[in-house]
Parts: sequence; structure tokens; C-alpha cells
Amino acid sequence: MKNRVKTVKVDYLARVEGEGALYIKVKGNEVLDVKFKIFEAPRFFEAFLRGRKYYEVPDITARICGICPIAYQMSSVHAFEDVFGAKVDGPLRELRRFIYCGEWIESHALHAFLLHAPDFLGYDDAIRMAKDHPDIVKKALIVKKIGNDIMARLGGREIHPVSVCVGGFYKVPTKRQMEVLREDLKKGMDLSVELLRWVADLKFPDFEQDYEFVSLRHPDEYPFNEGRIVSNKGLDIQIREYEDNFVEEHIPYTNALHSYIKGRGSYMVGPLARINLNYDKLWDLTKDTLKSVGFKVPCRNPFKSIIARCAEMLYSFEEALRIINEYKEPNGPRIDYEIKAGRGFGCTEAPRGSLYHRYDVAADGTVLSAKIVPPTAQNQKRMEDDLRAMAPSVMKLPYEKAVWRFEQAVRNYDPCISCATHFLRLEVEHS
Amino acid sequence: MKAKVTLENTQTLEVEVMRKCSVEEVIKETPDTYTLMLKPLDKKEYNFVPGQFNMLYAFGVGEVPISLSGDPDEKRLIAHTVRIVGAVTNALVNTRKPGFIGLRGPFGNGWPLEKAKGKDVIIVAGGIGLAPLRPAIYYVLKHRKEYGKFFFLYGARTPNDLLYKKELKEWKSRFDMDTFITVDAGDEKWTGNVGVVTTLFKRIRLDPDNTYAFVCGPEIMMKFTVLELRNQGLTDDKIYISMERNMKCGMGLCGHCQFGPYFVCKDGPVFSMDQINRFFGRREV
Amino acid sequence: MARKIPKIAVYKFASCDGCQLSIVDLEDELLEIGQRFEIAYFMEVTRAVKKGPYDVGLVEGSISTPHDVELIKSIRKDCKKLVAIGACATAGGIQALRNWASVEEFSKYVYAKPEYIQTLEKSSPISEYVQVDLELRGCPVNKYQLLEVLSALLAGRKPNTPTYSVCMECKRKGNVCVTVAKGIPCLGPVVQAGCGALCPTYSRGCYGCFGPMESPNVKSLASKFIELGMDKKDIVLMFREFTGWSKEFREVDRLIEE
Amino acid sequence: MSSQQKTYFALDAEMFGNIIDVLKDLGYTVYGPTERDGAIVYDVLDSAEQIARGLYDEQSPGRYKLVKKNDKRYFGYVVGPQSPKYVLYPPQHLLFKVRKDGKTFIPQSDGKKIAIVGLRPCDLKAIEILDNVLLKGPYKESVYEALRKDAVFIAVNCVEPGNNCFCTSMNTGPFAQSGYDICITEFLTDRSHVFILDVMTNRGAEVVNRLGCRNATAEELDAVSRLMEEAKNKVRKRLNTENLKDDLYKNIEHPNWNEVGNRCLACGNCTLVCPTCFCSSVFDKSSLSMDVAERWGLWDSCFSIDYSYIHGGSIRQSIMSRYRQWLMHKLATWVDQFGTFGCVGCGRCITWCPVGIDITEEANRVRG
Ligand SMILES: Cc1cc2nc3c(=O)[nH]c(=O)nc-3n(C[C@H](O)[C@H](O)[C@H](O)COP(=O)(O)OP(=O)(O)OC[C@H]3O[C@@H](n4cnc5c(N)ncnc54)[C@H](O)[C@@H]3O)c2cc1C
Ligand code: SF4
Ligand code: SF4
Ligand code: SF4
Repeated sequence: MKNRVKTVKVDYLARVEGEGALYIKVKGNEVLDVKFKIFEAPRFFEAFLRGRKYYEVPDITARICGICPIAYQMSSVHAFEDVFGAKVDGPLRELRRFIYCGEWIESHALHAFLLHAPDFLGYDDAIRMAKDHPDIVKKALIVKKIGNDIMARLGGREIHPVSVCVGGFYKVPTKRQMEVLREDLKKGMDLSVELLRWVADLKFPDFEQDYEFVSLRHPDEYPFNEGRIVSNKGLDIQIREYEDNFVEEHIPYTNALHSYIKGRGSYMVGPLARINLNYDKLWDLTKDTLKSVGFKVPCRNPFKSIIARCAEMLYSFEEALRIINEYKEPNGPRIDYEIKAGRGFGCTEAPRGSLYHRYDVAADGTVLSAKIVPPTAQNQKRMEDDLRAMAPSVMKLPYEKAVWRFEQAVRNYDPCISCATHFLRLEVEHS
Repeated sequence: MKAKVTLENTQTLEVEVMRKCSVEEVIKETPDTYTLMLKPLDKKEYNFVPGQFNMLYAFGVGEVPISLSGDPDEKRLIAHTVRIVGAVTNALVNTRKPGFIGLRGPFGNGWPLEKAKGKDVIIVAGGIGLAPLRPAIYYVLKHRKEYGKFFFLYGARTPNDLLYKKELKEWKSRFDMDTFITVDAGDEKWTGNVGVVTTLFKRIRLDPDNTYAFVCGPEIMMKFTVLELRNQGLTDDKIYISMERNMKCGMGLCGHCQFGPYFVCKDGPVFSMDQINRFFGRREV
Repeated sequence: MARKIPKIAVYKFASCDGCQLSIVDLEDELLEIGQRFEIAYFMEVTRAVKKGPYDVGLVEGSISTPHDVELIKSIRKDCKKLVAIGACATAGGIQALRNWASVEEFSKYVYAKPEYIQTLEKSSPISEYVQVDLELRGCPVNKYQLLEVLSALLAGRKPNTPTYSVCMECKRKGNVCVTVAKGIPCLGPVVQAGCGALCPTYSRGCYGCFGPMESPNVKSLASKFIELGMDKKDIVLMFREFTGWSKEFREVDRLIEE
Repeated sequence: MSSQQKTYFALDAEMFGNIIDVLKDLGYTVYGPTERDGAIVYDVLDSAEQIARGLYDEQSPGRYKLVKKNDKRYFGYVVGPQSPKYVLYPPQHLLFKVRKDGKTFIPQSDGKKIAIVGLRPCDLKAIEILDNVLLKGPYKESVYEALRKDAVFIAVNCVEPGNNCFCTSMNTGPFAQSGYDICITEFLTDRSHVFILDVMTNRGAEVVNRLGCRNATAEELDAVSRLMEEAKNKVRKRLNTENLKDDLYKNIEHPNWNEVGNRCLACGNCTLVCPTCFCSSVFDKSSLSMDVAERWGLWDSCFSIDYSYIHGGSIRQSIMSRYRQWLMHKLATWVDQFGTFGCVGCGRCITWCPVGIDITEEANRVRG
């Protein structure tokens, strides 16, 4: 009786972006099998990027993911600027951080309150949760809306905005247009403090792992677009060295690859990793609020990623307000650059973690090859490791609760499955 | 340039812009066509001449032109016969109290019933085209002595699609008018004529110098009817047809109903053939 | 008039999630949508699943695997009204770029073990497999159009989703035409309105994410682009982006050569 | 410029800004020509500083280009993509709101009085034509009426007509004949830069009085007359309007309609930049709760399929027939409807047609 084989199977994982499934098999304390499957259809992005013009790439790669289009646009424009030797600085660089703030706010608010929080309180979804906690859901929606508003102001729309391009933007806002956002941002900042306090009060399962956290790190700022790739276990490399240090493993049952660090193993990217590695670069209000709720780094409980997410949301408001304060209208919407042949690398911090792009370009700006490694692919191995580690104890819970807990553990990572399947060399099992 | 308006900073609209009506009665004419009896809630009298139409508004759905199909002497209830073809007509037919229908009108010119006095009259209708002609029939019958011979030709797709069945029976039984009815396709019970409405012209002889013709129906039906009338010697100045075009305002301001130099809503919908023969029947005008 | 609350289901095929996310991006209306509709199936938002039949199904994504084909057929049976949302569902999406290449070659390039790849030759719009009641264009859909579809559904109205050109919106907005004033190639004249003429507003040419307008004169516009000094090859690339597989844009290469 | 008993005023260029200030003082929202995204567009002016000075436009079919010169001329360009229609008959406007119980609300006029500075003679004529269409029939267009009612027009005579202008053919320019409150001629030489003001109405006089202008000298008036005579000769594009209407009616089935139908994009640009095209449509909205509904008006165009839709299909399916509707309306049926052409020869439709279709050429081809 005691050593009966128990399995948990979730055919369609809800409240994640894309289509995934879960399969866990346990016998007593022995975990027989853990699979986090991604069965989203392959979309061949790298293949059809070949032959396209470099200036089309930010628009095309944005379509890998509707939740974090800015991340795809940013990683790709930085990669091409790397090829062309162009350096975007001053107000244009600030605007890029600004629009990224919008994406973090929007994405973090979405995940924390509409996708993840219902888990902690036992609701199927946020709309049902809103019946009992209208205040929180409404506040989160307001915050989310402000994030979307930033994107829409700068880029025309919140999903697949149209203004980002190599060298800068197609059009930049005037000082006046930026100012218009100020009141909303202040309001969003206040609400974020409340929301952060609220999530910090949730009940977190006791679960810690010795993670290797990976993210960008920049000497002067909390990382968005630039920096070195570092970890808490001694990794410290340039973006262009990414492929020398990270490898991807073919796993037969999933449409996504498992990344690991050469010679070591799985690792975690995303808000929790970022905050653990860059806590010192947060602005004061975020730090103070974290302190007041007793959040300390390093934090090794993945369920608390929701706190990290809300802290980054708050930070993004602080940062966005700083940018508005200091904004000077740039001389032109984009800098001049010379198109030339070469290879370029870009890595930026998508809401879910580091997003790596590499391109080869011909002299006329035609793309020759492309490689894209999204955060969810990087986290996938780590997610399974988490599931494996918690399986024996979770399996002791009643079946429904166990299923829910496993799902929640996956949602800790805010996996974006649409992203995860759109990269190189994925494998689908013939049934 | 977008005006942000809330209910509070606006003022009440004058009733002549849109009169609120309740639906007092819904009469099923055919499986898809219903006659709505509307009562203006402002209780003001409503006057119109046969051939005119109203713009009817269904709450939150839209507004469409619908002919007046009732007796012009009936001032209390306003009749419209509506065929359900899309969203607005569907919503109109399904409006029940306490819901309302918004009414603007009457618009348009109407049939030249005065001009035709002392003359013979032939009315030719196809399908729902009978709706704007029914008031004209009522009128002629009510002033029967002021007109000469009175022919009425009516065609529908099937016996089931015939409108106003009770009145058709009455009109057929009258000796002071010649009523001919046909259907494109009969059923087992149908003993009347079968064929398109133009086939009925074999059965009549018109006095070309002394006859006014009023025609309404699908454009293709009107085209062939006009040919038959000309065949019988009628000149274009005596042939009147009612045109149909897209309409948004009914007041000649939106432009949609243009037909050559005319705005169907305010210069029509009734036109004499000599007004429009240059454009009528031409492709895509 | 206590109408019954319509049951709504949201499905996903090959896509970026952006169109269904647009529903969640209706922050001001989301909770009310939850009241006016019974959200019976919407995996991205809820774990709860209610059985069909549904009054409306919103379908995102293109059909690109054999499994998709089976699924969309059963979805069609489950939904009284089926609305295809977004460029993927209405034109095959960006992933339809494979449709001009050999999938085999693509698989070889992308996958280590191409023989494992289970996918169709083409990425196709929903309407290629089942009858669709309404198509909502855009990559992604415009969330206000989405809202209009939902409220029109409740009101029994025909949704206001115009099929004329982007230029109409562009001009109404008071934009300066980028093609005429700056010589920037813009697909606006042959592309369907709905986005609010976004790209020209941001000083760039429309790249066609709402797909062909009601009567697109692709050939005439392509000759304009040639006159502006564009390469024929680049013109083809321009039409072949997010809605390139739409019927009207599919054969742009042939039209240019004529 | 005829000068019988009429006083003309002169205003030195440095003082020009006062016009804007005076208008603002009198409570007007002042619209004027400013530069945006490479073209001259109407925008609300806080001061004359915003007026696009030293800019000239080069126009040809399907092309528009602003050129900067090093002078301080205020009105060196002719017409841009927007016409006064944009201000007086906004592209999208709320018509009414209605509650479920039938209580109806219309937006209240905010009492805003509009002044437009820098209108060209052709635009004045276009407003006259719009008045004719929207206000003089059995019904009035209330949105237009409210904005139009108290509007003040400060027009500018064209001393340098554009390449696509054919106002002399339509008898609408290059100098204003009527419809303005004040009409300005800008006079710029190496030595002087003045504006000669012709005042037509009391409202215009009210403005001029506050400006404190001097009377124009005889030499100045002479010089202006010469300028305007020259301007007339500079309008090179022509459309022969003699028998035009009848010629077009006769040629409803001319093969050229198909030819131009192959080039026309049916994008609608021509109709939306046209200062007289008045067609509009409506759309209905309702709240999710179904408590309130709204009806909005917005500019439409005879180039859209829905425009002629009736149950069963649109009347004008082919692009050819839609182009024909447009041209025939402008140059033939309009005459029967309203007694004038629907075209003022401003050339906007030629410039802003992405493929450069030229109404004057097409009209000539069809009648030829
Ligand atoms: C002068 C006149 C009198 C009419 N009288 C009657 C009548 O007595 N009874 C009757 O059943 N029908 C009549 N019609 C036709 C009626 O207006 C259309 O059937 C109706 O507009 C269809 O609207 P819908 O939304 O239900 O259908 P849809 O086909 O969904 O139409 C969509 C929209 O297109 C426009 N539209 C469609 N068809 C027409 C049309 N034929 N005329 C004008 N606009 C149209 C409307 O704005 C409508 O909302 C008349 C039309 C005209 C012009
Ligand atoms: S910019 Fe593009 S959409 Fe706008 S009017 Fe020009 S061609 Fe049309
Ligand atoms: S030309 Fe066309 S859009 Fe312009 S007023 Fe005439 S019908 Fe309307
Ligand atoms: S004439 Fe030119 S501007 Fe007008 S609809 Fe045709 S292509 Fe567009």
C-alpha cells in the first residue's frame, strides 16, 4: 500500500502562456518520472528569418511571444547594433529602458495576480478570485493597464508595438507626451507598494533549493538591455560568450530544449535570479518595501518568485519616473549606422529571464542565420528539477491538492511556452 | 478630436430628431416578414403620404430605412412591414415592451397620387416591394371615384411569401379593381398563376396615354416591368418606380443613397422613369 | 429580458498568444466580461473547464499539425459561432512563411532529427478547414475591436469592423501620408483598417498585419513601390510577412512580374 | 483686387503674430498651418510662432515635399493634406447617446468658436459648397452647423500657386472673392515684408481694429495687384469646364473608366483630403451591460464597398465603378444636385493619391 505507484497527469496546463502538460510518476519516496512537456506546434522562426532583411527582424521575432514582444525586439536590435558597431546612447537608450519598464509592469502584473496569485488562495482564476478579493484584482488591473499604457504610448500598442527599430525608434515621444504619463506612474507606484505587501503576506510552501541563479548584471543599473551574464556560482561572461558556456540538451518528449550550464547543470533565470544578483541596484522605495516585509536575498524559495516579480514591478515604476524626470528629447528618433556583414549577439532581460539572440548578417543586411534562446527554455530543466525535488512530499497530499501544487510550482517560473518552442532544434516525438 | 461625453454633460435630445415608439402589435405576414404597429410615446399625430419611409432605430443595433406600409388616414398607429434580412431588421422585429424603437421621418417624396387623379392607375409590386405600395392602394380605394381603371399586379416567390393575405383576398374580390397575383413557384395548394410578375402583363390592356404606373420591387423586377409598360405604350413620364439604396441619414447629408444626380432619400425614393432612364439599369451606378 | 448568459470558449493553435492576451489586456472591462459571459474554456486564464456546447468560440492561431486539424473540427461542432481572431487564424500568420519553402528543408535546418517532426506542409487559416462566422484581423487583433465584437454579440449587432483601407483611418486621424510626403513604402492602401493606422502614426509604412482590405489593388501599389526605387525581391518580402498567405497577397510575385 | 471705396490695411510682418493674439483674446480657438511629419497641417495655435515659416511645398501627382528656404515668409506653401473640413466637420463625432429606457442625449456644443488662419481661396469656396450641401437643404447637419456658425476665416491669397492647383479653371482662385472675414496678401521683397489686409465682415473689422493697422499705400496696392495678376498666370494646370457635365454624362461607359480602375487603389485618400467630399457614415456602440448605446458619425468615402451596400451585396463592386462615382459626382452630378461643381481645383486629390491619379487628366480622357 505504501509503495504504490502514483502518477499526476495534467494534459493542459492552465494559466501559462502556451500549451504544456505535466507528467509525474512516484513510487514511495522514489521519483520515477518527471516530465514537463511542451507541445506547442513548432513555428520555425530561425528557418524563415534566413533571407529576411535585418530591419524586419524586430517585428518578426516579436511574434514569437505576445507577452514579451519588447524583449524580442530589444534582444534583436542589440544584436544587429552589435554587428553594425552602433551604440545607442543618451535619451534613446533611456527610452528603451522606459518601454521595457512598461513590459515588465504589464507582464509581472499579469502573472503575479491573474495567473499565479489564484494558486495561493485556491481559485481557478483571477475573475473568480475577484469576487472575494475585488480590491486586489482591481488594483492589479490598474497597474497592468499603466504598464500597457507605457508600451502603447511609445509603441502604438501593447502587443507587438511598432516603434522599436535598429538604431532607436521610428518615432520618439516629445517631453510633453512623456509628462502625460507621470500621474499614472505615481499612482501605479503607490499601488505597487500595496500589492507587494499583499503578496508578501501569502502563505508560501516550505521549499528551498540550491539554485544557480543567472542574469545580466550591469555596473550602474538594474539590468534590462546590457551587461555581463553572471551567476551566484561564479559565472561572469560577456554576452558573446553565451554559447561557449550554455548548452542545450535534446529531450525526446518535449518541443523545447533543456538548457544547462556546461559542466554544472540546470539553472534559474527570471525575477528571482535577477533580484538575488542585482539587489544592490534597486531603487530605495523598492528596497525599503522589501525590507519592511522581511524579504531577504538570497531567496531560494521559488514560490517567492511572486515577491520578486512584484518588487520588479515597483522598481519599474521608480525607474520609469526617473526616466521621465530626466528625459530630454533626442536629436532624432534613431542614430545613423552603417550596414555591414558580420555576427552579432544580444541578450536582454525579458520579464521571465534572459533572452539570447545571435545573428549572422550579409553585407546588404540580409540575415544568414539566427539563434534564439528564450528564458523558458533555460528554465525548463530547472522546473523539472524542482518538481522532482518536491514530488515525494507533494504526492502525500490529496490528489487534487497535489496536482494543484505541482501546477503552482511550474507557474513559479511564469513559463511562456509560446516562447519556448520557437527556437532552434526542437524535437517532437512521433506518437 | 474625440469628444468625451458622459450622460451628465449632455442635454436631452429634441423629440423630432428621434421619436420613441412602443411596439403595439406584431403581425406575422410570412415566415420572415412582420408588420409592426408603432405608437409614438409623445402621442403626437403622425402624417405621411404613401411611398414615404421612416428611419427606424433598434437600441444599440442600428438604424435602417423602412417604408410606411399602413393606411395614411390612420394617425395613431404607424405600420411598417419589415423583412428580416440582417441584424437591424431582426432587432426591430424582436423589440417588445418596455423596449422601444426610435423613429425619424417621414422622409422622401411618395407616389404622385394627386397627379394621377382622373387617370387609370396600375400598381406593380414584387415581394416586400408591396409594403410602400399598400398605402397607395388604400388611398386609391378610398378615393376610388377620382381614378379611372385600377390594376394591381403582385408577384412573390412562393404562396408562403405573399404579404397581407387577408387584404389580397379582399382586393381580389372587389369589382372596382383588377387584381392579379402570381408566384415564381407554387405549391400543392396553389391554384393561381405561376411565373414572374411580368407574365401577368399578357392579361391586361393599358390605355397608354391615360395611365400612371407605380412599381416597386427588386431592381431586376422593376427593370423588366418597365419594359413591359413601355411595350404597352406607356411613356417614361408616366412610369414611377421606388428605388432602394444604402442610407445612413435619410436627409441627404450622408451621401450613401446617391443614384446619378439624385439622393434617393430626399429626391426619391419614387422617381419617374424619365428622370432616371439615363442611369436606371446601368451596371454599378 | 433576462437573457441567458452566453458561454464563451477561447482556443489556441500555433500562435504567440498575443490575441487571447488582448482579451486580458482589456483591463477596464475584464471583470465585466467575466460577468456578462460565462468563461467556459480559456486555458490561459482559468483552470476551470465547462463542457460545451458554447455560444461563441474565439480561435487564435493557425492550423499547422495533423492534430490541429482534428481539434478544430471538433471545436467547430462545439461552438455555435466561431470567430477567428488574429493574423494566424485568418491568414496563417508569420509561421505561414514556411508555406513557400519546403518544410523538409526547414525541418533539417531547425531540427536535429527532422524525421521526428510532425507538422503539416502548410500553416493555414482556420477557414481553410472549417467554416468561420467572423474574422477579426490583426497581428495582434485590436483590443477595442475585440471588445466591439463581444458587445455587438450581446446586443445582436453586426460588429463594426470595417473592411476598407488603412488610409481611411490614417487620414481621419490627421496623419501625413508617409508614402506621398516621404517616399516610404506603405501597404496601407491595400490593407484593412482596424489598427488605427498605427505604423504611419509612428512614421513608418504599414507592414500589413491586418491583411488585405476588401478590394486590394496589389498590382498597382507594387508598381508604385517599384517607382519608389524598391527591389522586386524586397516588395515580395514586404507583402510576405504576417498576412502573406492571405489569398490576395499570396501571389504577389506573379502580380509584380505581370 | 478691386479698390472701390474699400480701405485696405497694411500690417508689418513683425506684427503678424498680433492677429493670433487678438483672435485668442476674442475667445477663438485658432487653427493655423503648422509643420508636422513633413507636411503643412492645421493645428491649434498658441502663437504665430508655430506657423510654418520659410517653408515651401513642391507638389506633383502622388508626391509632396516641403522645402526650406531662408526667408521668413509665413505662407510660402499652398494647401496641405488637411482641408478646413477637418476642423469644421470632424472626422469622427458623437451623434447621440441613448439609455435603455429611450432617454436620449446629444453632446452639447462647448461653445467653442473657431478661427482658421491661412485658408486659401479654394478652401473658402469649398466651405461655401459645404454650406450648400450641409446647411441649405431641407435638413441641416448639426455638427457642422455648430462649428461653422461662428467661425472666423482669415484667408490668404495665393501668390505662388502649386503645381497641382487648377483653381483658375474652377473659378475659385488664386485670390479670394468671398467667404472670408479678412483676406491677407503676403508681400515679401528684399526690402519689405508686409501683409495687406482686405476686410469683408464686421467680425473681421473687429479684429483689424484691435490690431492697429495703418492704411495700405497706393504703391502697395499696386504692387499687390501686379503680384496677383502674375499669380493667375502661374496656375498652369487646367480643366476645361465647358460642357463638362454633359460630356461626362455621355461617357458613362467610356473605356477609360476601366483603365483608371486598374490603377486606382480604392484607398479613399482622394475623398478624405477633398475639401468638399461630405460623405459620412454612422456606427453604433453599446456597453457590455446594454444600459447605454451610442451612435457615432464618421467620414466615409464612396470608395469603400460598404458605402453602397444593400442587402444582397454592394452596388459598386468594381473599383472602376467607385472611381466613376467619385469623378462623376465631383464634375457632373454635383452640378445637378447643388448648382456648382463639387471640385474647387485645390489639387489635393492629385497630390495625395498614392499612385498619382490626376482628376483633370481622367476627366479629359473620358470626354475625349
Ligand atoms: C427607401 C427604402 C425603403 C425600404 N423599405 C423597407 C420596408 O418597408 N421593409 C423592409 O423590410 N425593408 C425595407 N427596406 C430595406 C431595408 O432598409 C433593409 O432591408 C435593411 O436596411 C437591412 O438592414 P439589416 O441590418 O437588417 O441587414 P444587413 O443586410 O445586415 O445590412 C447591414 C446594413 O446595411 C445597410 N443596408 C442593408 N440593406 C439596405 C437597404 N436595402 N437599403 C438601405 N440600407 C441597407 C443598413 O445600414 C444595414 O444596417 C427599405 C430600404 C429603403 C432604401
Ligand atoms: S501613410 Fe500609408 S496608410 Fe496612411 S495614407 Fe499614406 S499610404 Fe495610406
Ligand atoms: S465624391 Fe464620393 S465621397 Fe465625395 S461627396 Fe461625392 S460621393 Fe461622397
Ligand atoms: S484615386 Fe487615388 S487616392 Fe483616390 S481612391 Fe483611387 S488610388 Fe486612392
